[in-house]
Amino acid sequence: MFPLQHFLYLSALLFSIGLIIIITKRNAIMILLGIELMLNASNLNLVAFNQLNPSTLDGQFFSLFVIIVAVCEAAVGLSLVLRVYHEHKTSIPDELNNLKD
Amino acid sequence: MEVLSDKLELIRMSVSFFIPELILSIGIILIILIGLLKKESSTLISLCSLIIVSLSFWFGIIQTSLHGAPVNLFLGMIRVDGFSTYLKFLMDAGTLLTVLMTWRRQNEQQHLSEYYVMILAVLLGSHLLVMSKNLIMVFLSLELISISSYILTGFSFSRKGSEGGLKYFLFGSIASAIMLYGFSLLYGLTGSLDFSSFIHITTIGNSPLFLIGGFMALVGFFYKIAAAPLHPWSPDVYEAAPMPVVAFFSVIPKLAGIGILTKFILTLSVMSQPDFSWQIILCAVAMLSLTVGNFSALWQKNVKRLMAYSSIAQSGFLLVGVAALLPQGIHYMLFYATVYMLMNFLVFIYLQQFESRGMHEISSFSGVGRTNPLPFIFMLIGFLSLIGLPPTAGFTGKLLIFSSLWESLQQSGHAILLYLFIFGLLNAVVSLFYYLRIPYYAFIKSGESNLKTNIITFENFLGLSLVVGVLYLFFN
Amino acid sequence: MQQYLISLLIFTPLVAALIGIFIPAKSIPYFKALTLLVNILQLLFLILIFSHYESNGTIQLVEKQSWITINMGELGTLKAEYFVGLDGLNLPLVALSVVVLLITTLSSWTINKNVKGYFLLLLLLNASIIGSFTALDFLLFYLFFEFMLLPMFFLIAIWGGARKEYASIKFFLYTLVGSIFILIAMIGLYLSVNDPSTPGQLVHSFNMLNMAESSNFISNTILDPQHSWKIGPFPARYWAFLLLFFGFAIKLPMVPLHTWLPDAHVEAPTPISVILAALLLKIGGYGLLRIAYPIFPDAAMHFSWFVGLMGVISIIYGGLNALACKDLKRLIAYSSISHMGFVLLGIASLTTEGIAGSVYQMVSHGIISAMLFLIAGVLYDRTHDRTIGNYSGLSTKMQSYTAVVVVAFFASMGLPGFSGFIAEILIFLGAFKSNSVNGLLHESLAIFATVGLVLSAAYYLWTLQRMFFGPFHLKGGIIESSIVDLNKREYLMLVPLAIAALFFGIFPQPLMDIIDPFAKQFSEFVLNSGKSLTLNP
Amino acid sequence: MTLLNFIFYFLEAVAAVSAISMIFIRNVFYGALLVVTCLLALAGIYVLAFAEFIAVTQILIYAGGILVVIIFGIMLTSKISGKPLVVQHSNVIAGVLAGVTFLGLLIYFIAAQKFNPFSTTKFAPEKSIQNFGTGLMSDFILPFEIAGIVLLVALIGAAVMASSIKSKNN
Amino acid sequence: MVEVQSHQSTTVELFLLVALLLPLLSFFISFSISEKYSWVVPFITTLLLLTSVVSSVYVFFSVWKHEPVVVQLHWFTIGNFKFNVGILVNNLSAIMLIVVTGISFLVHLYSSGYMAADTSIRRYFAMLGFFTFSMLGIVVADNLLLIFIFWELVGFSSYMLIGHWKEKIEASAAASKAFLINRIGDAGFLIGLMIVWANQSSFNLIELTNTTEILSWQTSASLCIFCGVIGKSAQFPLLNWLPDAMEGPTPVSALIHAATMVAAGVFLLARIHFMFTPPALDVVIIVGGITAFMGALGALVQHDIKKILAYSTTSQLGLMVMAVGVGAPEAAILHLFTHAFFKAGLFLAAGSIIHSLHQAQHKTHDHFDVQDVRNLGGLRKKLPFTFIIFILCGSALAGLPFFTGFLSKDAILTAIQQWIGSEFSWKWFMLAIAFIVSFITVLYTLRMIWSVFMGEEKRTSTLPIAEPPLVMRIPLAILGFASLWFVVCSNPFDYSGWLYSGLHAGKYFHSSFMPIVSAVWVVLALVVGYILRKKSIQSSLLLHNFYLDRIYNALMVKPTLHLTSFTNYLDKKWIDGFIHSTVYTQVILAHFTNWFDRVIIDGSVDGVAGLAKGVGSVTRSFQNGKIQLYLFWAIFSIIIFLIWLII
Repeated sequence: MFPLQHFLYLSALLFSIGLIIIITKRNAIMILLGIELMLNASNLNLVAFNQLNPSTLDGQFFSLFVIIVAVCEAAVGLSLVLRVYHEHKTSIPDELNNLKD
Repeated sequence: MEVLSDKLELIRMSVSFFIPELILSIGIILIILIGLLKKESSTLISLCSLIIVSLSFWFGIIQTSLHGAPVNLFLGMIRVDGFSTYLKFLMDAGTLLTVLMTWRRQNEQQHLSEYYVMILAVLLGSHLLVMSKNLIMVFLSLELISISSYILTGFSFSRKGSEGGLKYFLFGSIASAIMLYGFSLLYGLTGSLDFSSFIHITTIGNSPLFLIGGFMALVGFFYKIAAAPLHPWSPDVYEAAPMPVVAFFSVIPKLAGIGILTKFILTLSVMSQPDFSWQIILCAVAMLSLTVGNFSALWQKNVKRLMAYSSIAQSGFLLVGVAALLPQGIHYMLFYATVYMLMNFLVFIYLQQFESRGMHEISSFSGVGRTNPLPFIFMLIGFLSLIGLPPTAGFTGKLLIFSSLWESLQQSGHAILLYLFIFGLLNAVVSLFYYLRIPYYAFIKSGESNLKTNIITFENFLGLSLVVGVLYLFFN
Repeated sequence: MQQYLISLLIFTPLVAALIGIFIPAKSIPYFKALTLLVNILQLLFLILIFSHYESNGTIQLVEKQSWITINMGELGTLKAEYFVGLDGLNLPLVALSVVVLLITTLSSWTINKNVKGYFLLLLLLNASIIGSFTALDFLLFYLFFEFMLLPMFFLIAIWGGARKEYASIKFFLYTLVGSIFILIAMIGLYLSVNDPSTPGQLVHSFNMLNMAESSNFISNTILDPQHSWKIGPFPARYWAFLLLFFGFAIKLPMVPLHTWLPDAHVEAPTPISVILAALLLKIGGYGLLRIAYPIFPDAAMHFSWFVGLMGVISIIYGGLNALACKDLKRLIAYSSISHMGFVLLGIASLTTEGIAGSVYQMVSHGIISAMLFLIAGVLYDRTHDRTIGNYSGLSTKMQSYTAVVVVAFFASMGLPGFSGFIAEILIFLGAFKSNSVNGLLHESLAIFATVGLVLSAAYYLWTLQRMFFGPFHLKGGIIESSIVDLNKREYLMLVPLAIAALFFGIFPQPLMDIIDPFAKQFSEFVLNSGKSLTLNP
Repeated sequence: MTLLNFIFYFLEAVAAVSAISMIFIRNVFYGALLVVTCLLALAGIYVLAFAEFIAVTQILIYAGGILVVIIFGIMLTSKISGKPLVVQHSNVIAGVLAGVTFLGLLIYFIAAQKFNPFSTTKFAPEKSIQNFGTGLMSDFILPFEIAGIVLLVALIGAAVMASSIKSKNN
Repeated sequence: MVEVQSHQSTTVELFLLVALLLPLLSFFISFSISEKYSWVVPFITTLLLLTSVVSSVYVFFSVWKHEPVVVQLHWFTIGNFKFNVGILVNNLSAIMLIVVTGISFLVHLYSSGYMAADTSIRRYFAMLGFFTFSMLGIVVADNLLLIFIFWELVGFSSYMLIGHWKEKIEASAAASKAFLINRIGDAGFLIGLMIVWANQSSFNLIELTNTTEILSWQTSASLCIFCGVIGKSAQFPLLNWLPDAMEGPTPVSALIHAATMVAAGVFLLARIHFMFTPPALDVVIIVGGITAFMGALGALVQHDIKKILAYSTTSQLGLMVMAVGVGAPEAAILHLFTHAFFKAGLFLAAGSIIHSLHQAQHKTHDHFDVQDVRNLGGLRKKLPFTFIIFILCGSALAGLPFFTGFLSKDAILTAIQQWIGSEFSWKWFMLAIAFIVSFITVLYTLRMIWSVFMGEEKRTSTLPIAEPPLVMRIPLAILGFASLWFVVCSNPFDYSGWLYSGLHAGKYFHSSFMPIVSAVWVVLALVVGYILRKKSIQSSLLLHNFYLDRIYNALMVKPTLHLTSFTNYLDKKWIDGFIHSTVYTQVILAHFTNWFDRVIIDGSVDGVAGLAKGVGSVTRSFQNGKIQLYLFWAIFSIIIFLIWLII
């Protein structure tokens, strides 16, 4: 068993990089990728923490469902991105500003 | 395999407590089928949805009357208790009203069957969310609500609709990713997914990582109820979505979110060390929501955005009830939630009626109240209740919520509770200024309006019953 | 019937308003007749009330019905009642309201814009005013108090003058802030007070009479007089008193919270100005006497000097501002501020004379200010111009009007023979005596307040001199033919008020019979319980 | 240092490097490929953390499914808009600040936290898949069903959103 | 409360009430008679007043040197205190009763001729009646509060009568000024009342008299009440309203501003003399002295015949106040009595000159200021009757022997001389002032009579001047007659006649030395006056009454007006501004006003950017439609929360 902290450092790194990506990248699909990174960070945590309590598989089950949900999110997100592309001719979220105060 | 059969027996027994949700699940499939087979028959689809929601509503009530004591279902995945049953009852009622609102414009709505599927999916997710006992269930039902909501936002099929949908999606999925990370930390620190009985929490309850995880988990709930600072999506989404959906969003997911938040925070605060109080976080968020909601609303010109900020502020008020962290406070929060459901729909019914005449801006209401007094009088009552002026139930609700806050203040003596108390009341004054703008325009500003409505309309009938409700709850 | 008289007084206008909804908007005379009928009925009820009322210092004609009862589990029971009654404090004010509202209806005869809405709102206002004067349950009082705002807001905002939006919003804003203050204090009180009628059970009631008994406070609650919490420099009870005080002082209005009043008055239509000045301002004073002082006698005694000082500042400041006014209605509005300052001074003295004088002043100012605003309205109806400088020598064209103006102005100045004199002299005597009797106010306050007398003479005489005397001429495009003397309806409004002001100036005993038991009891109660609370903190 | 150790840290390094380079690249397509790399590395780490089933799912669904869909989306959109796939950066300072602060917070407190095992039983890798199966049908049957509904709703939703494009174009 | 029983029979009370209430009845009758029959008003009111005079004469004879009449009625009750209204008629009141009703009757009679042509004659007689009633109220009232009430009412009727000719701007300004200045004095009076109430809880004069020992509060109380006297009796420093008040009709000046109202102050001092402590009396005498001196100097230089008389009145009132100050209220009342008659006579005579000249001017359409003595001269031939009256009353004013004025002045001088004591002190100045004043009095009286009646006719030579009608001559004759010595005393050189002895309670001083000195002094003054008869003194300082008006203007009126504009500014800018700026109000109000503007000016949104400040816009500015910024702010605040949470 590897030191638990080493899993967690990686997951924290992935999560933070996800955050940086969603704030800085001016592209909807890039943001989607950032979200995937963040979800994976959580997954890594869950799997790693499952090692602390090997009698159950709770963490692994959770990560399984996370993956399923990630699929759904990606599908819905992509369909929305495509629609926005068709209607606004742009993939840059900042350029979508019909809705603002 | 003795154990397994026991488990299966338990699961089989759970089903009898699960009838409303089963009805909803079956209803989803049914409506998909009807949509595929009889595409043109919008009335049938609406009727079907109405029946499904009514059935769920009905069985929910039956269930309440049958089973008083809380029960754990599906091997501890969810838990049926009075709190969740009441919230489910409210959400069903709200969905019924939404369906009725949609009925008035069903011919304008494209993809009607999918629309109802999404509505029912949100409702199902909300049901599950308020019953959840397990982090997996929380995550899944929250995602069910969210995914359906993203799509519902896009159901106005306009440029604004898709933009709103995408923004909602981006914001929502990031919020749930943060929440999920929080969940994973909580799981790691407690070794359990059952948040209502985190096993090892007492030893670890005050570690910084636990606080970080707890707060990140809360972020997802704050996002769901559109509490500041996780609120910015809501005005844009409300503006983009169709009116019934806005009304729906402002009530059902919010109630579900506040329900799970309450359960979650109660566990956290019961389990954590006495020298740290989650109350402070709730108070800060409530104050922030009140401020952001009320002050931003002052500037709005679009009625939907105005109502969006209003709902942010109202979340603040609901949070005040939770922040008291007293059984009575939760009780009053439920009462306020009931009132909130009634008054919010009261306003939205008429906003939809007038939106269909092309009135999106507040200024377009100029002088309409003089030619159509009845709708605006009802609407005025709704606004008065939202402000919290007597003689409406909004007043009673706020009074009760602030009473419990006061009680909590006297018990714990946290200064922040006092600030919240004063802040909340002052904010009630501020809210007056934007809520009364629509009636102000309608009654006082002169404008050329040839708009005429009948006195006997479906809206007025519905409105009257809500007004009676709002007034009745005051004089209960 | 006797036991329902107050309810009849409150609910007659409400029922009439409900009937009025179903009358088509075109039948204008019916609305006027309906409102007038309500006023006359109320007058009859009032006469019946007087016939049943015995002046002995108790609360009479009490009606008590359970209204809201919510069981709150561990928190006890929330109990609000429909609890109304009359004593020496509110009976004069209710009588004043009935009479002034009758005259207001007469004065509203010329309203021709959206008559239906106007009279229905007037009826609602009527009910809420009488309701707030008679309510003895804090929640009920607050309900009526808040409810008063809405008709008032609309009446100013729809039927007002050029800057009606600004004025109505300002009015609304100020009074609403005030009512929030009151609300906070109210919630604190209801949480801290137990209803003694059900021993052993925790019942939070809104009963004002229970709140005034220090033994009814639940121990260790925030407003418990035995162990009051300390927030900042003061105990919580002091804060609560200040909240109530400022809440009502806004209504009164007290300098420097008064700036809504001149604007609201200038823009409001005449009948509404009359109601505003004659009745609504009184609710501020009434609230202090009914709620703030009896419930927090310790705080009241502690802050008495402050209240008195603010009263004197209001008197002088209002007078000075009136002197600078160019608009007749504004001048009268500032004079109202100045005169209501006397009410504060009298209340702060906590002597029998001062309290009786304050109540008397409220009634007297109700009569006289109604008259003053009607007078301003008469001129405005004719010329639509209230600028003092645009008139000169009106006395030659409008002799009866000038006579009435002189009577009203001198009555407002506090000339002996008019009710204002009795009130003000009592307040002066009480305020001056306060130091030697209970040591609350320094004598110099009363002495400074006399400046107000000189100032009031100055601004009224100057106005008379500028507008009514001297050679007749007009400026600012006023048509000379519009200057005509009073008509019968205007006589009917003004003469009864003038007679009332004279009557209560020469024969104060009938009114004093009612006020005196209250004033005596009140000052003794506040002083005794205030002292006992401060002595054992 | 054993081989397993080496593989573990190598995979960690691959995941970290590919993730970090995500910040710097400007081409969406490369970004997607970097994510695939990262995810594959993670799948390896899962195996080392006794979660073979998750690792397989990760490879199948993520690397195989989601990423393909995403790359498909990239192709499709670039075709419609005709713009190059180069991504601009904005709010760089704010974003990096937020990310670094977050990272700092997490790492500091993760390092400070002491994690205790909750049970002493060892993993039984050979039973893992079987446990998964029975778990899904017993303990986790409700989430399993709900996940099905989520998938169904997402499917319908995506279809509606995408089909509305067609109906507009027609 | 001590119930004081009446010592007199009910008949007296009845007559007293008749005397008191008939003027009030006259007030009501005058107003209720319709305009068509306004010519009856003078008759009726004069008749009513005559009845009132008769009743008061009856009362006088029943009371004089008998037990006082005391009546008390309950007015209202506050707590433990009863407020009563009551009547207390003793010798002092009885004599005042005669003076007030008598002169009021004469003025009514005179006015029926003088005001015959006036259009608002009803109001005039009504207010005369009301004045008489309130003046009688002061005279008979048995408590300080009641006196204060009537005190104010007298001021009110004075206001109405000075401003009787409303079209004249000067008249209404003078009326306002008179009322205002009186009000300042009354404020002092009111403070005095407060002090009395705070210490005694009673206003009743009898009860107050019963407190024998001198208490510290009495000094301040009596000085405060003296403020009221200063205002009403036009004493220094509130004396400048009286000359202006001459804008009113002349009979009014005779009644109110010479005989009765201004004398009310002196009466009050005499009535509450027991309250005054020695220090307070010192203040009284100094004020009286200054007033007497200033008034006399003022009278010397005036050109307006009524103003000369007005200043002279001030001066004489000053003498009376001095008399009270030295502790001889009976001397003051004696002088009040004599002064009332001869000064009323002078005013009415001056009024008949004005009336005759006006009539004449009316016929010839020649217009000049008939009140300016510089335009007059040599009228003795055309108006011989008036001339005689002028001589009679003027001699009394100048204090020539064989006239009433000599006796009363003698009483005052004697009293002062008794008071100063044997050692030299500042008190001697007071005696000197009294003598100087009596000297100047002779000078200006002589000058006035000379310039009006002697010498050559100036602008009046061409006018067809005729004596006034009989109704005006009768009162003149009576008043002229009443200026002769035997009205007060049979001995022309001994002032202690029936009147003085009736009032006097204490020790009686009489020195044969004083009448001689005074007579010689007057003769000397006459000689000097004759020599200087043609000289006129040019003094702007005196003409404008030591610039008192201007000083008040600069010191009080202007600062007050500045203060008002400052408070007005404060109100508009500062208080409003302050309240608006607190917490959120500013945002909302600015927003609302802006919002109204936008709606009115047809909605341009440009203004919003300028006003986009404050809380509302700050919270809103995050809502710029950029989702990634939303995300950033959300994450940023989450981080803030986290840091806050952990620390």
